[in-house]
Amino acid sequence: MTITPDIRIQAEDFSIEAEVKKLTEDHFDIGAVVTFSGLCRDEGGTLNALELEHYPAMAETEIRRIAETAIKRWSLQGITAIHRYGKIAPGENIVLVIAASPHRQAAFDGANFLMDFLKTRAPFWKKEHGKDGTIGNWVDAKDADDDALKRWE
Amino acid sequence: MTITPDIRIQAEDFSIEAEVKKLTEDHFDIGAVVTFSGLCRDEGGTLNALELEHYPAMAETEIRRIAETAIKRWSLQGITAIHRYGKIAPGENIVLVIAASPHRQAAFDGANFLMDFLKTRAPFWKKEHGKDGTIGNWVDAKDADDDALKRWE
Amino acid sequence: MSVKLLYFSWIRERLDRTDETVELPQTVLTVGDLLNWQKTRGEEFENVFQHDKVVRVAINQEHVDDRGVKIEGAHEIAFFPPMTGG
Amino acid sequence: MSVKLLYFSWIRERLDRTDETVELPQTVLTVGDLLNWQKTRGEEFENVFQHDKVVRVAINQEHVDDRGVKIEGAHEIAFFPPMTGG
Repeated sequence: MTITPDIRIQAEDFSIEAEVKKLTEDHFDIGAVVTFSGLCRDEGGTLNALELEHYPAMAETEIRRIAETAIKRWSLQGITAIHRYGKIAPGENIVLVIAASPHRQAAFDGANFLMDFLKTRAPFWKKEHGKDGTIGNWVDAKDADDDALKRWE
Repeated sequence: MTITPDIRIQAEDFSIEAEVKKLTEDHFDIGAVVTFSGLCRDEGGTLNALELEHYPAMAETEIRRIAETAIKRWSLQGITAIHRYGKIAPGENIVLVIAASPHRQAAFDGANFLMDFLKTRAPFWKKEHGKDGTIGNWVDAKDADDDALKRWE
Repeated sequence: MSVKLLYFSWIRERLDRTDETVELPQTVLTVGDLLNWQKTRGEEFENVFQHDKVVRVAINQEHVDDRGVKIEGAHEIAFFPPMTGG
Repeated sequence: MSVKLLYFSWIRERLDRTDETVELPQTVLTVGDLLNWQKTRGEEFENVFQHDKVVRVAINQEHVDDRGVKIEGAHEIAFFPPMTGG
């Protein structure tokens, strides 16, 4: 059976519970589910919101390609990836990744791998809106994220 | 601020969504939340239920001790661990671990570490109830689980 | 010395008891001594404790990996097979 | 060759356009040629593309890491800084 990753790029928030249920329902051979959710931090109270720009035509294709690699590499039983765009306030969700597998390490590795690739290869860019009204700082990419990617080679 | 892990040993099911909310609400410095849920597999349709026996006086203390180690080692902002006991049917939840942190790798590692210890050091034992009416096969411990533990040394 | 012993999983089933309070001989000083003493308490005890590598021990709800540990001061000692939680 | 160019993040802001359709000179064959050609299109283009290591390129929605790749057959080429999603 071919496992198809469930990839969504959307402005709306998501429910971890509903997504886990969707992935595991009627699949009685799943033993382990790992979820990663990335939230918007308030940067010590200075941030009003993050604005996420993306490249629509590329984002879904790219995440799907990476998710399919993860499914093959760890024989996963399911992957869900949801990435939001638009304005996101501190405490709100930005991204959700779920990996399901018969065994726990595959689920951990699959979700971890997918997040490392999302961070550095999915076409999204974050702009900071400050509490003081300033708009315009684009968040810098981190070398540490590129380094994280290399461990999967 | 001292972070106190939220540890519960209970017969009832849990809600991932509610537990994530509880851990992250009003904590605007959390950037990453990793959840692990362990589910009862149906073992190719042969399993009617797992029965989980535990050592009540020891279970909570032991999981709390391990969770406190994880909080210190990865500077986590929060940990929740819920382990169920009693009879659990295929597809149902057995265990939930949540780790929250400013950064993703700490959240992944904290949850992964806690699960490895739970598997091999928390006083729970699984007994299989077969679809054919047989009761009594105690699940064997896996050497792989002991090996998994060693990578955190 | 009087101490409460607890049993779990298939060890509980084989010995047909969840717990018992026993008076230990004065010669029983370490975890190793205790495991050896258990073997002398009848056929089922001998069967369970003869492969004492698979029997895990906790004193006062804490794992004890070293069989040389003294049991002085223990009020609750548990015996169980390798854990299979999570 | 006529091709659609897309710009994102601060590159989009600096060039003040989200996309444009351009006619490329016949001498522009590779990604590297294209980056060099962009530098010739005015002051802002020169400013953005002079540090061309920070500019990432995707052809037909796929990352192109090698600047020697031919752009023949491209219908959509995007320029953007390192990604910061997730």
